[in-house]
Amino acid sequence: MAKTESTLKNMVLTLLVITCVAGASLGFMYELTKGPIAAAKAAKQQAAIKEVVPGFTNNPGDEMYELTSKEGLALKLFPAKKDGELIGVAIETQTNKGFSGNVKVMVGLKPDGTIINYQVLEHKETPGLGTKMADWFKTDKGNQSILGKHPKKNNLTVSKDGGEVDAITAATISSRAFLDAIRVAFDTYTENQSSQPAVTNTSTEEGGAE
Amino acid sequence: MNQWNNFSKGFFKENAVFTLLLGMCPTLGVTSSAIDGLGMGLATTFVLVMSNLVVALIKNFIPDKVRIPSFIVVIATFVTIVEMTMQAYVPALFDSLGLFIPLIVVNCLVLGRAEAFASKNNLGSSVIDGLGMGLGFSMALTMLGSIRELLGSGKLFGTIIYPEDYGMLVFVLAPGAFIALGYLIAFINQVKKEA
Amino acid sequence: MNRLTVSPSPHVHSGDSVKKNMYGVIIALVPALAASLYYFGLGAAIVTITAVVSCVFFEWAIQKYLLKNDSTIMDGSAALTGLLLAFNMPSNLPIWIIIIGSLVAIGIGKMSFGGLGNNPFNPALVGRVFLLISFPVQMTLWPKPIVSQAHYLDAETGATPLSVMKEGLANGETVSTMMSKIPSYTELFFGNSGGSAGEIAAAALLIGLIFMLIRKIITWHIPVAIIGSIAVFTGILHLVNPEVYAGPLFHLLTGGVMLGAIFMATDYVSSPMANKGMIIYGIGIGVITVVIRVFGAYPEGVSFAILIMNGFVPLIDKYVKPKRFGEVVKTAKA
Amino acid sequence: MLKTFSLGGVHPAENKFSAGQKIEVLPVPEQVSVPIAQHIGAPSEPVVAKGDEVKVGQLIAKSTGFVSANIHSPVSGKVFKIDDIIDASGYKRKAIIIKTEGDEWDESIDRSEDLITEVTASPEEIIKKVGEAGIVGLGGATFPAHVKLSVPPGKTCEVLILNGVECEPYLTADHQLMMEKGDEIMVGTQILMKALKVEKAIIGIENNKPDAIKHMSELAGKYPGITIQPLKVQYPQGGEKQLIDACIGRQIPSGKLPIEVGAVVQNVGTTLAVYEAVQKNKPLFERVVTVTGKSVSKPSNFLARVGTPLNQLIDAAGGLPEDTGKVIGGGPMMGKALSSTEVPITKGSSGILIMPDEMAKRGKTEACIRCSKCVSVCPMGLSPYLLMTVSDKAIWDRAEEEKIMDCIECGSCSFTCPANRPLLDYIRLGKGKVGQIMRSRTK
Amino acid sequence: MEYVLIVISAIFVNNIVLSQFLGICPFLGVSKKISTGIGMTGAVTFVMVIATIVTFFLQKAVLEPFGVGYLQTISFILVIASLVQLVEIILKKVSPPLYQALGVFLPLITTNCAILGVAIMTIQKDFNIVESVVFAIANAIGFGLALITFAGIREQLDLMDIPKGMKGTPIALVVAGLLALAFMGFAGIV
Amino acid sequence: MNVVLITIISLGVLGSLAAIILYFVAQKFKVFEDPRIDQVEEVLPAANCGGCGYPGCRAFAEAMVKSDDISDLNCPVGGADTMSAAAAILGKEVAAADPMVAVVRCNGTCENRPRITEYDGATSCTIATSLYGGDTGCSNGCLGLGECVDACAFNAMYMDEETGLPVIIEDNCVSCGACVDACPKNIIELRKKGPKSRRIFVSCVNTDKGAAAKKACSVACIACKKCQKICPFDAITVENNLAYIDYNKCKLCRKCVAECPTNAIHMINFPPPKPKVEKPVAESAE
Repeated sequence: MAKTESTLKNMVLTLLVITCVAGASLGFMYELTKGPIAAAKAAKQQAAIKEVVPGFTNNPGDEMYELTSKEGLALKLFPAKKDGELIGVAIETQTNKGFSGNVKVMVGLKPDGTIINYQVLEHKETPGLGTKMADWFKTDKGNQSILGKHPKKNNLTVSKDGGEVDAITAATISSRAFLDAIRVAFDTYTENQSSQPAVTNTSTEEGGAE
Repeated sequence: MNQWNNFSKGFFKENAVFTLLLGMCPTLGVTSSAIDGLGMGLATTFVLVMSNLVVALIKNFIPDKVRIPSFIVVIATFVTIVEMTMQAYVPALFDSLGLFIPLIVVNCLVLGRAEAFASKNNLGSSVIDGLGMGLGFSMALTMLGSIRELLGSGKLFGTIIYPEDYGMLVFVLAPGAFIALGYLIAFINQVKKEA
Repeated sequence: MNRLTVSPSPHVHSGDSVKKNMYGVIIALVPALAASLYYFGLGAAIVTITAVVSCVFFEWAIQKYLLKNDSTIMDGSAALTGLLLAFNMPSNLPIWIIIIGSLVAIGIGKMSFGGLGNNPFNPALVGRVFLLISFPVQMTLWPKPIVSQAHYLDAETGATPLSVMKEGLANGETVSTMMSKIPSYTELFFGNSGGSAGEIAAAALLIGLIFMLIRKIITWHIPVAIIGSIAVFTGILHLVNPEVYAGPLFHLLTGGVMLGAIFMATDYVSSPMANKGMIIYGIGIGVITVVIRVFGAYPEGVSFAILIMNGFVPLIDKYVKPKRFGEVVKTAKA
Repeated sequence: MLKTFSLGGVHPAENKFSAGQKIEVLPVPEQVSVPIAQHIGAPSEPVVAKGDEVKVGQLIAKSTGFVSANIHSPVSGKVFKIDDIIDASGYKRKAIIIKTEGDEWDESIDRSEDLITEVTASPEEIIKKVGEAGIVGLGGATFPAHVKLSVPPGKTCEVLILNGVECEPYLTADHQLMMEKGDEIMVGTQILMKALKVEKAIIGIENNKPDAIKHMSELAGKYPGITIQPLKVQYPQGGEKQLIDACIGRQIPSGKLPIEVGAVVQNVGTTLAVYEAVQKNKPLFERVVTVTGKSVSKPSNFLARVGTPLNQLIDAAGGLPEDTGKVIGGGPMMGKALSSTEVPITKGSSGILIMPDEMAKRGKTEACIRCSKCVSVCPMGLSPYLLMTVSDKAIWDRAEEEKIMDCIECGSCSFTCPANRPLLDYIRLGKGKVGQIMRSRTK
Repeated sequence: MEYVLIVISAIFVNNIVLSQFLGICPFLGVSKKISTGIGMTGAVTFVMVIATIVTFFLQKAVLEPFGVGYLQTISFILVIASLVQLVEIILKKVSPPLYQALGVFLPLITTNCAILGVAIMTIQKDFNIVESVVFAIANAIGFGLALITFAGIREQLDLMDIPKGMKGTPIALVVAGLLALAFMGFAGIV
Repeated sequence: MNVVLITIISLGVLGSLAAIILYFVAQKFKVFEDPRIDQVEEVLPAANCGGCGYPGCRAFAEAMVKSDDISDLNCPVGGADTMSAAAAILGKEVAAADPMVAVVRCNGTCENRPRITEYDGATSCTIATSLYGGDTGCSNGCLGLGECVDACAFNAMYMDEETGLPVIIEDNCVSCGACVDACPKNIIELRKKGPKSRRIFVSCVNTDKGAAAKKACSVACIACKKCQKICPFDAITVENNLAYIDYNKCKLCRKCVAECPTNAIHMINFPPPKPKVEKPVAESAE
């Protein structure tokens, strides 16, 4: 079969047809996957919240509100409630003091600020070193764990800096960054506690809960 | 027999990674674990088969001057489809492959097969060729991923083989990717020569 | 009468040999070895012996079973690699890590390229950096000198002056307050501080340098360029802000600067050929070392700096030629 | 600090066994074979035929071009034949073979020992005489001397440099010549200065010959314009380029001749020959040859006729030792290994070095360890390791780029190489090829 | 200062080849000689900068306003492919010697994932136009640095006797690995 | 379906735009390159050996396309098949060139030619040649350092350890001439392969006079001219103390082989020796 000549008409027409077909199929695919993608994203977020503040019955994603930290970082807060009562808040916090860039952590705080649990969402730390933060500060060994501690009552800095948390071996910078992210979350949360309820339509119970 | 040849050459004789040295970016970039390698391989296989199919179908209507753009549009379409599908149904894999999913579109393997094979052969052969090349590619990526995962973190497909503390981290990182692939190719060459 | 031998000129030879040079470097390393044995005792002995033996073994095994060519282990280069590798490791490193390091140094760093003379990177450093990245925990725990003489894996560990300084600065402390927390310059000069087995005693390394210069095993260009550029660069930074940047003497006496400048960077195979090139290479190493130390994440930068500049050696060799005869006069006459 | 050249250089063991041995006149051989190509340039054309009677000093082969040299009979007798002989390198060479009958010298030659200090000949006459006498560079290069004396138009010679360096180990011919024929060399220098129209002459002598420096310095007082320049012992100081650099600190640009920097270099032996040719009308047919070696029983300096078989010289020095492994024509650094001792000496034979077996073989070649010692000893500032590699891999354009043609083949690189690599062997190969390529380009 | 950080990060710390694994094909393919390496670097720089600018405006002016962000891949690559072909055709006519030097690499550039990768990364990192251009140039330099250094080493290795099994790609990859290893020393600078 | 529509429109516009620009630019900057060069290159063997006299197969293809008369051009590796295929593309005729093969014209084995000196330099014939005549009395003969073998890109040569001479593996030889160029002694010659690969040639290049030649090597050509006299086809000439057989005239009658007093004339691939031929010569290639 003879090949189509490279005339202007042919060229434009071919590319046009191909792109249109491509566009149509892509648009179709997009419509098709839009839902699942959003669902997948939401599920991921939900799972993270569930891990750091277990036991809520509401949908924290719906009640999400944003705060800006002193450092100018945007934080997302997800209030977790059990039967309408605030049992904690999951805070998506971050720091740029990591070994190689941003560290994003989801941390769950009790309304009084005690750390319930955390989950590392995103980081670029060195595999095998900084990456250990995912479990390190949960492990009950030496002074590693930060769970159940209160950033006000406990000095949550690495022992090298005079604090009471053991840094990840050979990854002090990552450890510092991690603890910094927790601190940011805590500070921002406590500072804004009085003003925040107005943002959402939740009741004033929260303030009383403290 | 001929079709079988078309299919099997992708595994050994004309393996994309070991022999043709095509698609090296994902080969190195996403093989820090076996599962990532496999996922990438299969995604590429899908794009390869589909684009080979379409290119074989439309090759005669394409004027020479817009051949490459046309092929690329075809490929990019399938890549985007894969991208969206993965995002929807295997978000974890999507996250770990990251940038390399859209980059399938510039995988020399895909365009190379479209150019070198599909645009010259009939539909059946093109699909089989795509399948063979794609699975060969997947095999190579999985092999490399397994090696890196095993040496680097003591795991294989996520299963712990030996404690992570004994793993050589370097293999999970960029330098290890190059080095592991280098020796793997040397090894394959050796095997090939003796075979 | 014998059959006459016919060969092209010259018909005499200096008597210099690869062996002589390699063993010369090994002899030059003896003072540093003695220092490491003194400060780290048992650990240093175990690490050194393991590294040397395994390097020699791997070279022999690879040549015999993989490359199938004549063994060159007697030329001393493998032993030298082992020794240098040992000098670049903490003396409480587990044996299995040392063996991996030796395999990497000899297998990847040297024999993959065909053996002595072909490797673009310093094999001992390849081994060292490979380990540093693979086993960062073990590779950055330094035994305290003297007190750990009789210990190996159970040695008491401490930080190197460089990491103490880096931690302190990162914490917002100033150089002057940090200086009191690290050993004095005299102690540093004689090696009484934490660090890799062979890098601590600047005095011992300098004796080695003098020996190699006298025996004409190396020329002064590379060590002087490295030490000089580090001194100048850190000196400038120190002048700019003495509270943030430590002084030149501190940088020269700590970490692997002396070991690197004298023994690692001067490795024949992976350094430039022309004197001018050597100086450029040395300055490159100096500058990169300081950049890594001051701005980077690693407290120590010499190994990386040398490896990076190793990569540039072919370019340096290609574009920086020795001064050619007759080039100067042309301009003078014209 | 003593002067020396500025780049590279080595210092091999000197081994001057024959130093201080008086020059011994070798008996006239029974038969001589005089090759017709004993110099750089076009071979000469025989002007005698088989059966002709010749006298000592009689012209037997004529120069065939500007860069070529006359050849004179070293003996008196009958031309036996003109035929191919096997030369020192095993190749066939045409030679004039003369059977000796008596020792009858050409009448025009002044055979007296008297020193004639007054130079009467004009510059043109001197150059003509030198050319007629068939004088070539006796240091070993055998470049026709009259060519060097003819300064090309547009160039001026500022200084004459005499090479009394004898930087090759073992050899002592020039040293002995300076000790015994100092005055003649001084007059010869005056002649050369006149021919070149220069006021200044420097005689460079290496510091390992303190007696020669002293002797020549004393003599130089008597002659205007001549200074003695003691030099640090360093090989290859005898190389023309290196010597000029050492003496006057000027470097000849790549591919240029010494006259470019206003200098002309002559060997002291050549200077003596010039003296004899101009003042005594004696053409070049004999020369001083050192016969030496570690196991040679009587290392000596001989005055021998060109064409004398090597065997005869070796016998005179005590015979070929039992353990001989190599016979070298010239010094150990640049000399040629000979495949046979049944060859004649020529104008260029500065010495015969006999090496015992254990020194004859080279060491085992190992891999290049890039120690850069070859680079640091190269007196031309080249990179021998690279030149060898590119020659071996036949990358000729790269070899040319790396200035392979600048190599003076001094052998310092091979001498130094700890891995015993045959650097110079390959560089020579490369020079040959690159030279060919360059010539074909200009065509 | 921000620009300096972008530049240092792209060249040394997150070198596009040695740590991002982009542009590996040309990195391995055209690194046998320094001169071709330089040619390739030139071509990549040229195309990368233009492509980044064009795709930047495409993203901001078309894709985002119309809410069709998922068309990023397909539209970017279409632009890049056409652009490369354009450059090739123009170069062939305008400067044959340059075409001789760069021409062979141009078709390769279409499939150089560094170009598309940088274009996408620019969008992901939310750079403005100036930052994008700086980023593109820095990445091209990073690519060139890695490529030319690598070519230098390979040229030298060519003169040496590499063991048979390791010759060619394997040894090249090992060298690349060791280079990457060395470049890890820059970690943490930015 | 709004999204789908936008998608289609934006992609369509983009595609058309690309096509239009490409078209006009392509029109404006048109460059013609003879497509036949690629076609010819494709049929060439891609050995890039230089045997044709051009640097690489592409250069040869260019030369073929450009020159009007291709009778002087020959690809020795591909042979007649390749040339006719290439000629067919160009619509030209090609004269079939006789297939050639390399032969080693020296039989100076260790036995035939005693060594008188020892060579101890770089393993390179060219270097040894420039140094001296060789380690035997024959300054024309093979040095045995194997430069020809190194030059052969087709694995068609090896050094015989016993004889110290190179041997040509006929089946692999493509007559590219690389070995001929490599040999500094000019010992290797390309000769007509001959019917059934049968050839006769003088396996000596020594130009010394008879006595000297004989002294250096027992199988040297001594220029006795017996072969010249006996040859019925005037194929043999003796010049410069050396006999040479013109392969275009030789009819393979083998008379000279029997006549040669030093067995310097070799024949190859003939059936087992008839009683007349007393000693089959040591030249291998069996």
